[in-house]
Amino acid sequence: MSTSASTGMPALETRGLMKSFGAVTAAHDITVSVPERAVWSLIGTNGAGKTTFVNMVTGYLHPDQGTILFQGQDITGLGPREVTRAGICRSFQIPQLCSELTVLENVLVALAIADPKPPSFFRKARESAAEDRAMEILKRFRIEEHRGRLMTELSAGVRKLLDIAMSMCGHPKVMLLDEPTSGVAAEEKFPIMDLVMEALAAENVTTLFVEHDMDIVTRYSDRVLAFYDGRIIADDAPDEVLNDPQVQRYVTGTAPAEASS
Amino acid sequence: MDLILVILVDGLIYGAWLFIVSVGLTLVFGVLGILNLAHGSLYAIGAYSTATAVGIYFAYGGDAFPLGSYAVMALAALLVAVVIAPLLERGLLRHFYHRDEVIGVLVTYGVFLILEDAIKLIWGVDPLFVYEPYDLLGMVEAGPLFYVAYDFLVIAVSAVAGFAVWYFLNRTRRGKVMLAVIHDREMSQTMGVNVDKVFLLAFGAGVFLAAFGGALTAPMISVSPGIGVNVIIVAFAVIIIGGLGSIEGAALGAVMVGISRAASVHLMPELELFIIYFVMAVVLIFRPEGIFVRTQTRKI
Amino acid sequence: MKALSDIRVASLLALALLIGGGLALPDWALFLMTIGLAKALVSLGIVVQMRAGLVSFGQGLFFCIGAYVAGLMANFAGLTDIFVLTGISVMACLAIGGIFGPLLANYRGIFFAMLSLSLSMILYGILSKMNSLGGTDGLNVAAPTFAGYAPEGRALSLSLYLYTSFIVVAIGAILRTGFDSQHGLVSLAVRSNELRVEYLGASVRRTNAINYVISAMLGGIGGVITGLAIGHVDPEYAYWTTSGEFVFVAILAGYLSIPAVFAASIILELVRSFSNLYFPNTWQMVLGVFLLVIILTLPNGLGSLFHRRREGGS
Amino acid sequence: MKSTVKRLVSATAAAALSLGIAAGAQAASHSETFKIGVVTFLSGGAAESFGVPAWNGGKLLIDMLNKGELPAPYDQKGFGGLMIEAIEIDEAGGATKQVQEFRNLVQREKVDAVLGYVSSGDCLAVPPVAEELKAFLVLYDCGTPRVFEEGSYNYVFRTAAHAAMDNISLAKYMTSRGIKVGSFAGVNQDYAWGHDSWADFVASMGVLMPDAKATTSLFPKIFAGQYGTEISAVMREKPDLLHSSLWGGDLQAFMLQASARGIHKRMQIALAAGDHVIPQLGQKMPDGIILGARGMNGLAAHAKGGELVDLLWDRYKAEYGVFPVQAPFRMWQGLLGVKAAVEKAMKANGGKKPTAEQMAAAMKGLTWEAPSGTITMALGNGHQAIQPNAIGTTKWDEAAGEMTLVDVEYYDAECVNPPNGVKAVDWIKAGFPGAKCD
Repeated sequence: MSTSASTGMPALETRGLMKSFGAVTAAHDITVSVPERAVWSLIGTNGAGKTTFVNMVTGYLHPDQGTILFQGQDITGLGPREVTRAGICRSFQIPQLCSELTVLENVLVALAIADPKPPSFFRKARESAAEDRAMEILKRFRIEEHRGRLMTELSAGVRKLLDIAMSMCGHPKVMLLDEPTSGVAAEEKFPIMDLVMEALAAENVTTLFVEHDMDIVTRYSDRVLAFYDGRIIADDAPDEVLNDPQVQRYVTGTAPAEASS
Repeated sequence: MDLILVILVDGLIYGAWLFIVSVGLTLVFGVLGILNLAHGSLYAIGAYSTATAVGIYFAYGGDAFPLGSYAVMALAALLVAVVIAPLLERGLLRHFYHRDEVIGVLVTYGVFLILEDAIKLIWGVDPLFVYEPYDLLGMVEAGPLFYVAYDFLVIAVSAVAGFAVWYFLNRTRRGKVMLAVIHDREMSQTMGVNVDKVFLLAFGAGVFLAAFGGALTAPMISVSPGIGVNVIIVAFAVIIIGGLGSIEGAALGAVMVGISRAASVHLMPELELFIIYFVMAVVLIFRPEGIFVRTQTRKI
Repeated sequence: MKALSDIRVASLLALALLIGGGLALPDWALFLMTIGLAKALVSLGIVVQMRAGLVSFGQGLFFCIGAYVAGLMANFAGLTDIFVLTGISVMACLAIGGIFGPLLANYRGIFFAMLSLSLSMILYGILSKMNSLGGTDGLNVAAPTFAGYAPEGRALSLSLYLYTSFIVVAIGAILRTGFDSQHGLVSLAVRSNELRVEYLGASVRRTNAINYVISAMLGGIGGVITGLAIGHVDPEYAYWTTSGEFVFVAILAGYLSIPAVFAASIILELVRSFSNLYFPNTWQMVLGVFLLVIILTLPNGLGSLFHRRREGGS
Repeated sequence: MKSTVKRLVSATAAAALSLGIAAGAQAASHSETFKIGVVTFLSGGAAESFGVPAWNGGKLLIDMLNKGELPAPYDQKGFGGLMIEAIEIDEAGGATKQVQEFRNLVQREKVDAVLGYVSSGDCLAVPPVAEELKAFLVLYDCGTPRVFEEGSYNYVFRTAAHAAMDNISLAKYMTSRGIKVGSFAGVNQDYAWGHDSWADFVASMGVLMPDAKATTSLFPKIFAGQYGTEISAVMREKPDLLHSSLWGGDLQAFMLQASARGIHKRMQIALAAGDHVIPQLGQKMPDGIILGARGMNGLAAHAKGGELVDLLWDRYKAEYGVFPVQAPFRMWQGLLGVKAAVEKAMKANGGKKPTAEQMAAAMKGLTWEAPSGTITMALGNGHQAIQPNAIGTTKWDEAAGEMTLVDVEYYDAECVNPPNGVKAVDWIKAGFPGAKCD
């Protein structure tokens, strides 16, 4: 919601994030500083700590130690709603959609909530202005022909796009995409990423995405964070990271085929 | 000092009874995800069956070996479980596992209405009595008071039943399979667990425990219409306090309610009606989902 | 604007039908309709919450508060005007709902159901103990007046029925608007996926609390009308089986259609009355079988018969 | 557009559906019978002790009346020659339901009279409706004094004495039998009946035995079934006397649990309404328990004897295998009261079926003979009955193998009931002014 222009301050910064579940340490001293308009990717095997990182930043999990700063403001300890309201949005590995609503209604929900005022009991959800805006958004993600369908009738790719489209309704400053192409047919991956990245770039959104496909990583991100065992083991431009022997050993080389965690 | 002892003993007796009438409810909820409003009716059917069976036992020469009536009580409860559990679980409940928990409550509310009248049709409205097992063990002097030894038998049986359920779930292979189903139904199915069988077994155990609760209670009450209705609410309160689906929770909840109630009757009788809700409110303020709860983190 | 006029047309038609039908109905049926419609308002409160995925097993709480506030005002303050009594009861329910709503909004599923149930059981316990309010036996309530008009006999039944009809239609129209509003859509979203709603930046708790307060007021209105029509209030209004019947009607109707709630409520009253007459010894069984058949054959409730959620285009 | 149509269709369809069902479901028949609606508990906790035995007695008596098998003055068939046709309704389900069912009985089933109600909540809720509908209503069982102390009705009568009598008589029994009571405790159900009974008993003891101290008073929940803790609390207290107005399954369970712990050997037990559990408890009801039957009913009536009592007692015992306890007696006195009123009204109107007004006029202040003694509509301006009472002590008759009542004391109606216009509680506290005891 912040309207401040570029300040030179990092859009997102984390300092010494720690998180453990019982004996398992899922995040170990994660310190990053993401400049505005950056597009970074997060790689690593399952359980390396990428999703835990996303969950901590977006308030689903609270770190045991460390701080999270958004545009210099401390947002540690805020919940998903406050984080979203502050300007950090996310998408989900398993798209989080409202299964009993149509595609159009899902977007209408997102728009109604994105309104600075709380959802009104007296204002119609389907008034024409809102519907027009919703259709615009659907068109931008090329899923307008599905507008009347329920979630069970959609392909994985459409669900992924709808999930991201809904997150975009709040005009975030920072977007975290959790495996935007997982479960999507191979030939759809690039078209989807093109659409998403174009939409994000159009609004100057600082973007972090978790990805297993190295072709996508190299093509869309300008920097890569490689996670292993709850730590960041490499942090550099894509080519550098992918050539890093440690990354090759722990992330890309001997990593088993991906499966959802 | 005497007073504290009396409160403890009274509380334990009542708590043991509470536990035996609520443990089946929490087990069924844990495995099947259905909060069984008909639990009280099954309790009543257990009591009626026991009354009938023990009556027959003594009519046909049971006097020669009166202790045998305890076995008859257990058998009566078992019979109820064997007859009713498959009928209800296979015939009705399994259609609702994928539906909302609240639908489950409503379905079993329907079953409750039907069973209440069915009991009346089978046994009529005249009360039945089976006080022989109650008197059999005589009296026990405890401090300034006399107790019926049977009350202590209820404590013992309740403890054994609780332990047996716990042991079964945590220490046997079949029980561990059941726990796996509780934890993740779909995963267990893909791993080849016969979920249908597990459900039937768990529901059967739940029905048996309900009926057994009724069987144990029958000798000290007049078995008459309406005895099941009031069991439901207290049993609910107990398992909510303990955490839905938790055997340990039901035990702790039952003892807490039992002792609080005994303390209230001895010290502030006018609060007795509220004591169960009071305990519930206090527990839920600090532990919103009950004392023992299986936390479920959602995968996103 | 078009949608608004839709609702207006439907409301006027429903009102005309209710009034016309009411004039033609025999006395006993008029009374049954009044009670059926009044209780339907309470179930409608559950439907409001059901749309966000919560089912309250304790709406008897507000049903009882509404009825007792009206009864006490009538008995001790001499107020008999139905408009004033309704207003005061609604305010009382608003206040109490406003206290409990935000607290209960933290709970979900079976916990919400059972906690709301225990709140109403606590009220039941308190009222049972209050001998000054008649204890378990309750209080009689004088017949209401209508802005100075004090009818008797059939005129009283008819006045109550017409008052109820107006309220029912007005509330039906308001709620239809509310269901179609932003808040209404967000409620449906909460029902489907709470996490998503929070991640869009809306408060699930706030949504649930608002719905709870709305349902509290509806419960209060249902209680006032029922209490005045029956002429007697007692703690049974807050007993769990009373709440259970409200849930039954809500589930029977489903959350899709508002008129279905009224139809379901009246059907239940009829089934109960006639099974009581023809099967005095097994009427509970009849009711139970009816309930199971409905749940099995109409999983989305009666409402799904004439109001399907669209699949593919609207 | 589609949604408009849908909305219209659904709104009107729902309204039409409900109206149609409501209108279509009408049934009425008229012939020269006397149609009486009987409302009593057929299910729930009060069925076995009150509702069902009462209705068993009612069916028996209606059958006998229709065949003209009763002695004079009840020898006319039916009610004044009109055959009696009864419609039974279950009282379970709460006062709200009963008000609706009462309306249905009067407006839909067109009954000529309604006889019913055990629960005092129902007895308070229904009379205003009877008044509104101008329907003849006879309350036959419930005990709360509030009905005619707080309200006044033209069409409503109660043919049984209210409950104050039970506890006044019980206290009088203590003095007349010379039972020493230094302290007394109470176990009563936690609802109006239990609280009223205890209050009446404490007040009566305060007048009759001012030195006796009321110690603990426990109010377990109704239908609790488990009394172990209460029994412990009473035993710890060691009072001389334990008062209880428990009834039905609760009383049976309490007696089983209390006697198993020998409580009756340590204190005197007095049960305000205890007679009705004797047939079921049999020998489990210990000797030496003081109990009443809410009127000269059951064993006490049988001990006194009489043509009417003996006839009905034997027929009931033959039909149902147990002796009649208090509930059928109250049903009988209610039915016979209606019969007397109907026949009196028919005498006055020239033999036509009487209207509600005529029946009400006839019943006001009426006196008639019932198996439970002479019933007089003495209170509530001729709408509330008073009747004689009896208290006795249990004794197992080994030879006959049955429970008997010994040391029975009989109390005249005017000895244990307040005069017209005086509230029971005030009358007790004032020291029973104007009581006529022999």
